[in-house]
Amino acid sequence: MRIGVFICHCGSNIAATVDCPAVAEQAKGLQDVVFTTDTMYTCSEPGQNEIIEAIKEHKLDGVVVASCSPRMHEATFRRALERAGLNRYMLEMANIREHVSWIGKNKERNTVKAFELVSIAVAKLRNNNPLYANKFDVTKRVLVIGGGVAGIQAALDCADAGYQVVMVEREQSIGGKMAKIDKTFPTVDCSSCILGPKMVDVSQHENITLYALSEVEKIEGYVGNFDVQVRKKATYVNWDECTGCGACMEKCPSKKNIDKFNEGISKCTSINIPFPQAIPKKAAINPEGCLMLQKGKCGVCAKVCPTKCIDFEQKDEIITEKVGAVIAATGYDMFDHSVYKQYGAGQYPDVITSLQYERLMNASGPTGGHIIRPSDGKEPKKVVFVQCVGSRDPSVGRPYCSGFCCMYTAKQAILTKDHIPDSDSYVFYMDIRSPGKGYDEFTRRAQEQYGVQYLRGRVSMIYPKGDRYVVRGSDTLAGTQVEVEADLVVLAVGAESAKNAPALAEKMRISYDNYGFFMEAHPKLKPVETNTAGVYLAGSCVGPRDIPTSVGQGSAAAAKVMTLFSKDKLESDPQVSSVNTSRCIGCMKCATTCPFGAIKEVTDRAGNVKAEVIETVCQGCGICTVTCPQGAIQLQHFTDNQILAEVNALCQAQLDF
Amino acid sequence: MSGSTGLLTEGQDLRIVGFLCNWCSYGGADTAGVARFEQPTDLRVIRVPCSGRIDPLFIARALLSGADGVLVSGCHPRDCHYAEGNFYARRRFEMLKQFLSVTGIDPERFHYTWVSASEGQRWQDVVTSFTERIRKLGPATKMAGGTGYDEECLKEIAAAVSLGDQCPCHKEKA
Amino acid sequence: MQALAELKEQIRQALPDLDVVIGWQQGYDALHTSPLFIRSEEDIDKLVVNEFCVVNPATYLREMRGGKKVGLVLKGCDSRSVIQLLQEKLLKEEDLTIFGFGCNGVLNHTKLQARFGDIGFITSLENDGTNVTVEAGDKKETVPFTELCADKCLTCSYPNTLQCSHFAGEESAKQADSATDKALEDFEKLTMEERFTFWQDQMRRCIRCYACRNACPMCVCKDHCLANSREPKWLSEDVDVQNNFMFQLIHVMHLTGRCVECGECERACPMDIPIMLLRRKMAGIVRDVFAYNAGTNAEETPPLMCFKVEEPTIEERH
Amino acid sequence: MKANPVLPDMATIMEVVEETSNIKTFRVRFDDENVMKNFTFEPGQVGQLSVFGIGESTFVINSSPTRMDYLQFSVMRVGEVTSRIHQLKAGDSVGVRAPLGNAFPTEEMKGQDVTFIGGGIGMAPLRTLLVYLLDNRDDYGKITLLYGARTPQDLSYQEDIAEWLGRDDIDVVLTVDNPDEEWGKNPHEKTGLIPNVLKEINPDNSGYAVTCGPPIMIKFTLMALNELGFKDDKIITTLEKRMKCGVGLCGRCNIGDKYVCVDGPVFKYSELQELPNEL
Amino acid sequence: MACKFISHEDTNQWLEALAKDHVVFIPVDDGGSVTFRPYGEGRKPVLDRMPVRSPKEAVFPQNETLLTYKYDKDPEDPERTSVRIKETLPKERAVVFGARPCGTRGMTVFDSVFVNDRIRDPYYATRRENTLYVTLACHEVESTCFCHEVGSGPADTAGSDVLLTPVQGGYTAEAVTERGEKMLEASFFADGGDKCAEAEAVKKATREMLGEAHDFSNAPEALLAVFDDDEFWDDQAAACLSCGACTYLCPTCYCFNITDESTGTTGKRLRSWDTCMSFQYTLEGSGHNPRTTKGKRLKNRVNHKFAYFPDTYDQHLACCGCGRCIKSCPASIDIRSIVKAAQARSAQKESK
Repeated sequence: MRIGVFICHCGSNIAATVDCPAVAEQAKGLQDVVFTTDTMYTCSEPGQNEIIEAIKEHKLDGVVVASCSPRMHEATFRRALERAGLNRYMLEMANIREHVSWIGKNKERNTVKAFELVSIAVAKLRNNNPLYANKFDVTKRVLVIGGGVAGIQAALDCADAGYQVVMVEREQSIGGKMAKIDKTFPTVDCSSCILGPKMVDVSQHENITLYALSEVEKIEGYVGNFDVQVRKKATYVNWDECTGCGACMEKCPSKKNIDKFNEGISKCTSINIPFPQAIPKKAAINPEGCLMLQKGKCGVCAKVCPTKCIDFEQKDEIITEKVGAVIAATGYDMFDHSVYKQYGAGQYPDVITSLQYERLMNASGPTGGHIIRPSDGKEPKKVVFVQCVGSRDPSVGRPYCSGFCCMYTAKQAILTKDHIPDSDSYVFYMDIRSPGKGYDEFTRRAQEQYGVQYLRGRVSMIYPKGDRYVVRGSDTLAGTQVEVEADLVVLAVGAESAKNAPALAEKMRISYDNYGFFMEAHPKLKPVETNTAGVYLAGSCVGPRDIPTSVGQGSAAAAKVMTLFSKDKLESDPQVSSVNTSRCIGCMKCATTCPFGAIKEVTDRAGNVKAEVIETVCQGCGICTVTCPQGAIQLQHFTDNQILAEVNALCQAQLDF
Repeated sequence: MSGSTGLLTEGQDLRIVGFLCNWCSYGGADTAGVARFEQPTDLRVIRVPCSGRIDPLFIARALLSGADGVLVSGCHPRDCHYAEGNFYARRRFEMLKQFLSVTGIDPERFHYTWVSASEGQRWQDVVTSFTERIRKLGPATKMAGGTGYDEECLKEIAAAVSLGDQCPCHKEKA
Repeated sequence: MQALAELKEQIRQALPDLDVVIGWQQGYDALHTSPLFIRSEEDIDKLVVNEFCVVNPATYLREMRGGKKVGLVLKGCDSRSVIQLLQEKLLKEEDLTIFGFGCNGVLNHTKLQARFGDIGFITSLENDGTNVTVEAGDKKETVPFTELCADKCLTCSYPNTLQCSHFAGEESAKQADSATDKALEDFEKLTMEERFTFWQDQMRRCIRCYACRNACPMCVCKDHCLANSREPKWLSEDVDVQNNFMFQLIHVMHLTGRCVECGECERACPMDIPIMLLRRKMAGIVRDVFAYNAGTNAEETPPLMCFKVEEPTIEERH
Repeated sequence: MKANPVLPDMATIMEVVEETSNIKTFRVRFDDENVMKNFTFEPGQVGQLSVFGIGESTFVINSSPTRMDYLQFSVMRVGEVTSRIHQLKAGDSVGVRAPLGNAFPTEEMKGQDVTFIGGGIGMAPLRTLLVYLLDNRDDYGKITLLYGARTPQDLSYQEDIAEWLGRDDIDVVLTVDNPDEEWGKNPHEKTGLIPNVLKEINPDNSGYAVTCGPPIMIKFTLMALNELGFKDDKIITTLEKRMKCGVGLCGRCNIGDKYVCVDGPVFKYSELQELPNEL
Repeated sequence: MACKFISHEDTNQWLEALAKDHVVFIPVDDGGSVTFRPYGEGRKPVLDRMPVRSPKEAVFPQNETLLTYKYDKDPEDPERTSVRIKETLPKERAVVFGARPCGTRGMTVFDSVFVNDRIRDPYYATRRENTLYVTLACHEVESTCFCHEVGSGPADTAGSDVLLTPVQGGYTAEAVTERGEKMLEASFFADGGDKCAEAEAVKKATREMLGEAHDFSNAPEALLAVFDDDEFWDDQAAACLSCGACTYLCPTCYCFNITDESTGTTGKRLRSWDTCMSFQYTLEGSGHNPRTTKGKRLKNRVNHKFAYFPDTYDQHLACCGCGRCIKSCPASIDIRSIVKAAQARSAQKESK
């Protein structure tokens, strides 16, 4: 091997405390080194050219640059090598700036250290091999999981950019939580008026295929080439024929089903379209309530259906889709407030959740927008809102702040006054968290213009008194115990991760936190990316988000997908693990410890089990290399022999000659 | 000691080997450098992608072949660039750490910790205190190489053997 | 012996469905047994079960991967290695038939040798379970069993074969003589320097024959051991203290959470190097930190093959 | 035998020829001109090439003793030593221990037809004998070469082949398993497995057949030669084993009580049949 | 042969004197097992047991540096690198004291292989020429002893320079070679007198303890007859663990490996004991291995000792009957019974 060593002065950054010419001179004695020099700025244009010329003139097949951190300029020098016709992986760097010249003033010691770092680099380089990237095609279709506002935004952006989108929605209609909300804060826009058109766009966009009442069963493959299996649940209605006329709903005799869309505050028929603006607007039968499916007799809907699209024999269907990227926008679920026994949550009919209250206020809700008490249908005159139910409460395992409850509570209190002008509203809060454009002004408006009484303190218990409820809490500002009698109590329930989020995360091979929220690749710098290439995140599946953030993330994730799809071929990083099949005994321990599912079991021609690395999935961490007792699986560019060469260069005594 | 350098005079730097993951700790060491946090010069860093790549046997190899100390650092638990590397690493390192005492190698000569890319200050503290610790322990006793016989004894006898360098078959080839 | 007759009968019944049954047979003298590979009826009568059945038959399982139906006559301690191999999915349970019995401990040849000059000089040996009477040359001595048995028998908690398909004779009621490992405890009374010197002296004696490795039932890498490889090259061919010790550390680290402490490595060592000190130390650490005892539960995951996000038993290292 | 049979002589690489994607030919000269001048060997003998720090490996000397400008070794990259040898460039120092082993029975073959059947890297030992025969052309009868490889790009010694094709005193037939578009345009370019092409050529069976190549090819070529009626003691092949010392001491290259490094590598088929079955 | 006598006390004096200008290898208690270590302060010879390691290592050490090399850079032009190599022939003069006749007899196998008409291995030859073997005849036997079955015996002198026989108060000493005779000129030796008869009685008694000898003379033919009998060999090798204990401790096993071990720009070419019982021994670069199974490997070991060597060197068996391979085998495999089984098997085949 013929190695060239370049010692960079970095102006005086290195040269001030390292004797660069001496290091270059010493390096001449290292094995396989045929050329050494020291330059003022190796990373500069002339510095790089010097490398390129030296490679050509001295027929170098490897280069060591001793300069700043490889985290700074490794890419720069690799490109320089490539320009000279060398493989980029034939470069090693010795960090003599951040790790030497900048942290010590003793020039003699620094010089010794710099030289030793160069010797390690040379020792490793002598064990380097050229590595080549594999190229593979990209399937330019994207899977969007979840049809809430974040998913809708991502899907529309991708579709508008010309890419095929497959959207999978667990519920019967897309729209998510936003479709249930009456008004949005702080503008008090009609929620469904702004979301509705986007939902329609989804249904009508020629690039979007929508699977509602469906779930992702399995995801295999890797970035650019995922194979997705979608389970389309049986609806017992042929949706190709269903016009959404609603005749079946009118005649269905089974009317006692819990209306999930209305958060259980009303009942619905077994065959149902959840709400008038539903997308797709198709009826589906809830098999648990259907007399025909349960008892085998009824079939009224089939008789009245003008298009004869009822099909009691329908079964779940598995559909396979090929996509190149995945956006997870699975949103959140409401915290189960019934844990708070002291609030009578789930027991007292007039202690309801904030989302139930939204449905009560909504003009298209079960009450037509009239706020009434679920117990007796009377209009409440005194409404108490309790904040932080399932938020910031370690005792129920929810130490985090859900972020948006302060704002929607203020909104609901304001709307209450609008709906019932002679009503009084009280809010028990811990802190008012209202960062955001116009948010704080909005909460102040609630207090100052709408006279909402804000009491700072936790509610300790709620108990019925006559047909009203006593809300007992503390007012920490006044330092007293307070009791407020209320006609209706609204619990501002926090957000938690969607049910089955961990299971989905496993399918996507991404990580999730202790609460089941998906982990972003970096919380600050890669907020919509994951550690699995080609899988992106949007909206509240990462943690509670309000609408504008969710929409923004939807677009951000779409932008990431478009960046990915802007290339026709992807290159896999060749710094991945590789199995020496003649050493592998097929114990598959490597596959057990691989965090990315990048190792699969194969059988060779002789029938022996061997491990095989899926290069495009492997991220190059090297956990497998340490796991493998035979040293059969080696992380390229960081093989045992390469690292041992470095250790030996440092520690091994040289033989006397 | 290491013959790789003729510049090193006795009684100066100790031989401390560092294994640092690329994403956090190597970055942390860079950060310390950028901030000009002064550190002892004894440490020599080997960069690896992840603490999960650091085989405890690398550490053993270094200690057996003459390192006075080995310092290992990765991303803080939960912050691994590869999600799980440092979780595996932590178990592996802990086993080695507790095991070393039975071999007669002072476990104090091996330290593992977690430093993020932003913790330049912390890196300085880690390097400084570890180097001080090794300085206190002094240079490690070296493992003997040799033929399986008592080296000292052989040497003495060999000196007494009359054949010496005059042996006709002992010739050097250029 | 009742158990032996029963064992033979059980094997006779099962043999038609098995490719081989591994047990022990009389060796070249009264003090040695050798592994027996029963393939036909007539082999069955060669089976012996006594205090010299030291070899762990499970060691041969690594050669039997790939669908062979194997029967094994196993002591309690041996059976732990099978469980560990099952746990690591290196074997299939349906391929194995285990013949168990109650073990009352085995004798240690090194200890016999240390006491009576050379093993080859012993002319007769009687063991009544508590005392052993040995005749060697003109010497005749009676020694408590515990002074001559294998170290592992002193702390043995599994005298009866675990997870066996057949059990012969009565269960052994043998109790561990001590919960702690005295040899290791004594060793750890030495200073760090003394320990270092001790291993230097011991490793100087090693001839790198790899009997320790090859006798280890958990060393499934077989012909692909790191020690014999140049790609990667962890060891030099120099048979010196450094490389010999490095090999021991490789073995110990590769056995972390896997070693069932059967003691075969040390027993196989022709130089009688007490390498079980290293393995027992590591097994103890694994027990302390992970509350894990290798080879006792096939459903568990070895501790280095998994992790916890929070490790309550690992002190955070700053 | 030299005073120290395991001590190599220092030599320098004069030239490196890239034969195929994984075969390189190295031309070396001893540093000591006296050693170079006095060096003799016979076709078929082997040498140990060493790269200090990596180790030694055995290769046939595939230059001919009739041309002593340099010694030539062809090296296929398969393991650690051969990979490192492949990294060597002109001017690099190596060690050479040669000649070792036995040689082709060139005396015995005089006056006879000789058919060469080579596959892949197995062409190397044939080349030395072939060049030797051509340099003593009058002593031998008809010479036929059948040389095969997987693809046209895997055929080594292109320069030699071009020269041989130009001569009218040697018949050259080349064959590949996987032809490319260019292949087959010339009559000497065949497609198919060596044994099949051999039967097609149907050489006169009274002479010698010398064959070398991968084990599976040898096996079927020997069968084909039998079928064609060649005599067992006129079929010659070379064997390869893992060797270390090359001088019959270290013990690993034995087949029964024969050591390939001393009693071989050249064996007649009749001798092979006498050996115990341990290939 | 002259028979002399040396008392126990004088023996120590003699060793002391020898150690002045020789490395004197004596059997010592080394952590519980008896190995050969250089005589020195506080080291007493242990002579009542057979050493675990064989006396071959005094002449054929486990690691021998064949040469050292150094890559030199031209200080003016780093592109110019040259290699220097240095032959490292051994220099020490040595005495091996207290080996048993079987172990010393092993050296005759080495002598045949390493120094003959065809070749002279200078490393071996130099050490052998510079090493004297003072061997101790046995007066006790073990269950693994079978020297009498391989053409040797408890007082065999093959390979030795001096043979000692234990008698009351000391040893009788007989010179076997001229060099041995010179040794016995030392003042510590007295005339043997009636001790010589005592010694002869000891030898005779020991030989009698061994009993009748099995006849291995047709072993080469018998082993060849079962060469292709894979079932036989797989069966014999079933218990084998493929470790190297038998071969490394064997006084006649001489197979070795050659590897380069480098440190930076210097390094050495090392000859180390190798074992034919290991898979790697015959593994070729291509991945092909002519001896993949342990049955095939065991066959090679047994054949080498009982067939190839006697055939090639027209000599006695390459087994000295010391029993180390049996005693040190973790699976208690007995080479005697393997050869006997082969003899029986081939006889059975013949009769069919």
